[in-house]
Amino acid sequence: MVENRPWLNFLAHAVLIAGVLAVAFPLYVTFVASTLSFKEIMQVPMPLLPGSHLVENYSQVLSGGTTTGSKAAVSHMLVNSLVMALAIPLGKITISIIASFAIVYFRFPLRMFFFWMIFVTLMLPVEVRIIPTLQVITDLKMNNTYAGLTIPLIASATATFLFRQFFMTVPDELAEAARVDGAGPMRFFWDVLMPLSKTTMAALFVIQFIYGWNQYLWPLLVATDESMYTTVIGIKRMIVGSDAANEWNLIMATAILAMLPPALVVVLMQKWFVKGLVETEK
Amino acid sequence: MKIKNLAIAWLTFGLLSANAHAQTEIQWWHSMGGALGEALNGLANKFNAGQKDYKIVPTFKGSYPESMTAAIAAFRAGNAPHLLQVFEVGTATMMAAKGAIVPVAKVMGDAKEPFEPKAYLPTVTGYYSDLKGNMLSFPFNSSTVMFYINKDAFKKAGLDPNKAPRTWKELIAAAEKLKASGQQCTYTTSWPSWMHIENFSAWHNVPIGTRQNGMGGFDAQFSINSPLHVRHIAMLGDMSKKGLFTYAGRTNQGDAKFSSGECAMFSGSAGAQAGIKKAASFDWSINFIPYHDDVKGAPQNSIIGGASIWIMGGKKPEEYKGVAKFMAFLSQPEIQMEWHTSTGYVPITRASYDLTRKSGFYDKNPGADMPVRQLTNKAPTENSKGLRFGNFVQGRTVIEEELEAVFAGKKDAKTALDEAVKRGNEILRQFEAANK
Amino acid sequence: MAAVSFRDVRKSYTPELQVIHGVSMEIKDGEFIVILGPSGCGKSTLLRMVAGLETVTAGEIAIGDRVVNNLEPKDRDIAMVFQNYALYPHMSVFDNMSYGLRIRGLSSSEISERVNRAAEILELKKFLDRRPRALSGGQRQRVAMGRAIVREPQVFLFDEPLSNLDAKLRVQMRAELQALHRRLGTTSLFVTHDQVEAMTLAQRMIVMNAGRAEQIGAPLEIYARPATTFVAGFIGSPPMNLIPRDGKLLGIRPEHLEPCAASDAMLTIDVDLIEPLGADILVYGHIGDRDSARVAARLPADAKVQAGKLAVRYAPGNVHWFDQASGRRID
Amino acid sequence: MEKRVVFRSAWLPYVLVAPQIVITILFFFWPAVQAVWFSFQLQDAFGLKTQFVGLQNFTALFKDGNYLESFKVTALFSVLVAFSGLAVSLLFATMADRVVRGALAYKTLLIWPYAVAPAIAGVLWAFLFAPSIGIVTYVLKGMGVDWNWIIKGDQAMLLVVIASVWKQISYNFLFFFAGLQSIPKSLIEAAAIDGAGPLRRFWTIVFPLLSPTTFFLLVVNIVYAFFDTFGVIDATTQGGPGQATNILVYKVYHDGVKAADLGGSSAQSVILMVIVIALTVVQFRFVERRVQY
Repeated sequence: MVENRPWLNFLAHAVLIAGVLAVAFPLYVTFVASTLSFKEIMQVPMPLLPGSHLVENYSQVLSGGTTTGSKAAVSHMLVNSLVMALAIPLGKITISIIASFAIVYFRFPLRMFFFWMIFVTLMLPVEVRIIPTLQVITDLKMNNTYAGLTIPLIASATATFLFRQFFMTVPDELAEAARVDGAGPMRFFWDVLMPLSKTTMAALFVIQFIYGWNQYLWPLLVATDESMYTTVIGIKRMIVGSDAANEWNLIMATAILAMLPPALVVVLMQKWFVKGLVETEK
Repeated sequence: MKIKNLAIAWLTFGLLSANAHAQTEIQWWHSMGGALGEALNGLANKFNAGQKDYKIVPTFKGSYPESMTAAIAAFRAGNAPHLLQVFEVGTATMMAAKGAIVPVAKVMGDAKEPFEPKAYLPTVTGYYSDLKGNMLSFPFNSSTVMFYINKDAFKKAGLDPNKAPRTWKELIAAAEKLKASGQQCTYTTSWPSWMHIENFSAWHNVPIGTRQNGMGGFDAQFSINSPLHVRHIAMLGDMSKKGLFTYAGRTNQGDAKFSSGECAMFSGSAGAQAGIKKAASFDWSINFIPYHDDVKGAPQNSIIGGASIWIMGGKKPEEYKGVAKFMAFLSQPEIQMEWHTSTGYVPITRASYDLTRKSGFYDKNPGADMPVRQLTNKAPTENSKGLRFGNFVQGRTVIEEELEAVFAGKKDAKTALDEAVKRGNEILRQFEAANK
Repeated sequence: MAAVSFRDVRKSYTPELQVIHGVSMEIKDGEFIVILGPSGCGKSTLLRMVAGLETVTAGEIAIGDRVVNNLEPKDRDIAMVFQNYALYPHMSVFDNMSYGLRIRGLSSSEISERVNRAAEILELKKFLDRRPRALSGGQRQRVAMGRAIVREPQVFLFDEPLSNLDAKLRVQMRAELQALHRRLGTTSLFVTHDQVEAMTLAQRMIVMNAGRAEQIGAPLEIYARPATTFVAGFIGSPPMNLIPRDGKLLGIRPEHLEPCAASDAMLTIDVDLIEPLGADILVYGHIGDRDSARVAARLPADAKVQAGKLAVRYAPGNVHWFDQASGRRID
Repeated sequence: MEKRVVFRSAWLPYVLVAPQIVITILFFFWPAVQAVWFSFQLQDAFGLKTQFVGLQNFTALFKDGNYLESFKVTALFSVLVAFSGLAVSLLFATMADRVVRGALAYKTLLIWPYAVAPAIAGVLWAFLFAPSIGIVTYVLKGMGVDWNWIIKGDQAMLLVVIASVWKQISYNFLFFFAGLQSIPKSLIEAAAIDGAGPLRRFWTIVFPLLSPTTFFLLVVNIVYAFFDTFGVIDATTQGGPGQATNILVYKVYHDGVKAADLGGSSAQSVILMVIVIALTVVQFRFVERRVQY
């Protein structure tokens, strides 16, 4: 920094450490809670050191959910979450990249019409058209299917724009060179454009993985069958599922399981995550 | 390649399992989680084991509103289940959906299975029948609201643990003593509207709404802003201000407050007993809910909560035959007794109540017959037969929002209840218009 | 290898915006042709029309005896070197060079033989596994050429391939290009805006201006007999002096002026600037009114020049005349 | 800007855009049209009876004091979420920009809440602040605060704001941090030579230079508060107590799904769509100025 003022540096570290602790505190309590027995967690105040029921709680939720609420096994929910978290980014990347390819590299009637059609979808978040969209899913008999869970979420203007913007920065000469080399459009797409888009795809993948994993409202409505619950939905079902007290220790164990995969993706793939976040800019 | 193999495996699996369906499957969507769900599965298994033609397939679909939403969506998509467990506030909505449901009486009659509405407790029959006395849905799990006390806390406060407060006056006196003894929370409740508006009205024999609490037609209006209602809610608001009443939330959050020992007195579902038994580390008792002793005729009888089974329309005759068989199976006193004793829900037929009494269950489990005794305290009147308001899911939300305003000290009881009536009536008019 | 013909080739993007106004030319098999002109004159467009990257609005382009107007680039049997090289950044040098061959389905032994041969010629052998970004500008340029060579096409197209190189490298590459052409003898079209490049490389050149071919011919021929004032002004440095005389334009190259006694003066220059370059001296000035005609003279190194007036003369045989209105040469 | 080169094919581009266009029509346009259509209808829950009622659903909404109240709640909620979220993140980002050592570690430790689903964030904070067993509640009670968000509307609002802000800190932080890093150090140094202290430098140099980022984040945060916080609300207060946290998008869900009032809910959707379109136009005009699409 510009001038050397030790107390300012100290303050900066102090604020950051306080921030990190404040941000992490709920996580710590959640973890502790997930290691306690039901009786321990109902004490006021609950213990703030991990208990001895870690294995018990986690194996309980993984195999059989809660004992009083939803009995759906969290292990199965994790699979469903994973399916969503993989299918959404893959689907999104696939349909967006080919659509942007068409819009950037071809001139055809209705090109701008399609472009605006995709752009306008930015203005319609799933939340505001939730009931009619559900109706469409219902009409198509896609309730409680992976297709119903994922397909309506894979169309997005964001990804299309991101690819479009990226394609605009690819030198025209590359495409020309490919044409002279004898590559047709699809060959150029596969051999040149796709490899060049790798980082964009990776960034998008990380962001959309989290988006897919964390979906809430949509699976809440589409996945009414226990076998289709995602982890996030499972937690919600555990809380309001029954007439008895919430088994917070099991709910918290599930919460940890629900947070872990996306958090790991964010932390381990930080570079792509930051790139994706900054570039998609919603 | 792997995906392809998987797909083939699924296909094969699908074909095989399709071949194995020699039986007629009957889908049953319900909201019984945990121990209740196990008891329910037990019934289904017993039925399935007892005959070969039909197979009941129970599926847990989340909370009551969630399974109802799911069923409505499924109905619109044309794949509704055969049987749907619907909570009591959804009754009017189901009834109005004439094309979506088949009255249980008709299914039983068509299948020539025995079915006698009179066998049920009058409060139960009243709740689920139309005005001509035709049972529309099959009563299944019924409960009512009860009053629980923590005997240890009473002892500590110098109160007689065997004398639970019977009136609100006594309750307030006890609450003050409990508070003086250091009890943080003296009284709380689950399901505030069910307890303090719906059951309160029945218990004091005053109407919740016109047209026999809505049973007489869709043009009913709420009448929960009567002086008695206002007085009761004002009293709760006052108790809340003084720290004698702790609001716990709109659903069953009160259960945990009682079973953890935080609150010494508590009104909640009869079904809460199972949970309290499991979690409470103190001595407790279950009692009749308190009443205002200056109200003539009080206490009357409480009304039921819980759910009934609706039979959805548009299925094959063969399937309805199976449904009827299953309903007949569930009607047997022995089965009813098993359900009652294993879950804590009320026995809903006289026969099963008598059978349970004869079995000595109530001697071994004192208090277990309190709910049914409270439900049958007197012969039900027009005001205590039950209620049937359209869109009551929304109606209840409105009532609860207004109650919360009173408990938080933001509105006085009169204003809040007037507002609840006004907003509630708008919902009723909308329902009336939609179901013309 | 093949001849290339332009037959009244025209290009317009919109009816109003015409960028090529009808170019005709026959390029012989194995010839090295330079298309020269200032930026925006349509020279790149013309080249890209040969490549098939731009459509031909009217007229015909033929390679060999095939009219290629409606053929895809890949079917024209041409190879192109781009100004920014257009190397595929994610492929190795080998893959870049062999990409077109792979698409054409050549056997891998054939591919590696051709690539190795090209790499040998271009001294790229030790870079074959590198990615383009690990190469210097000159090396990248060579890869781009290599990519064209391996294809063994009928025609090479070069779109200002040297303009991204520094001056020294440019001279070197020029020499290499010439050597390459001698060796392969492939018909080549080379676009540039640099007259030195054009003069040194071209067997024949097309000087273009505003979508028209102003003059087509061998470099020295064009230098000696520019067909228009534009060509006269564009080729040669400093450009030809153009002085209004008797309603015409008198053209005389700076090197054809020599100092003389004031009495012999055919022109008297008011000197504005003197640049001694060592080998010779450049003198800039004007005649008469300050703005009537600007003149440059290239004088021997030992000429005595001072500020003020400079008297010069020229041999009558070195004079060119142009029509003042049309700018055309008058012979 | 357009590409100079184009491939030519009469059918290929249509095939390439088809999947996205089909999905867009099926799950965006058709439902949007339906939402508008439903908003003029009155339907029973099972869809057995449908009547056209014109603008009745809309007039009913605007006569409904609670709907207007929901607007106020949404406005208050978004303002609180946006401003406190931006303030906290800006503080962290400024500090992280200042420390030479460990900035990356702090960044890693601050960004992970982005990965937490809003609903789970809600559950976590609801647990910490649970009226009877919550650990924070215990501390607050010890300090004499009567904490019970089940009944106290302002506390419920505070809870959902905290949970929502907590989840959004990472996002804001990353953008602020990137924004700060892109401010040329020479500017700061010039200001320091001119005699401006750290605080003065921040307000007169850094903050104004950061304003495009701040404005962008403001819009994003408001959109976030409008829609993405649905999970937080549903997992904690469910709009209560009273209507204290009943934001517009939750009300759409409650009325449409839980209360099966398709017409009323669709009318609300239509109004929300108008709001989103307005917000998007604001955002797009801004983005357009900054990024050349």
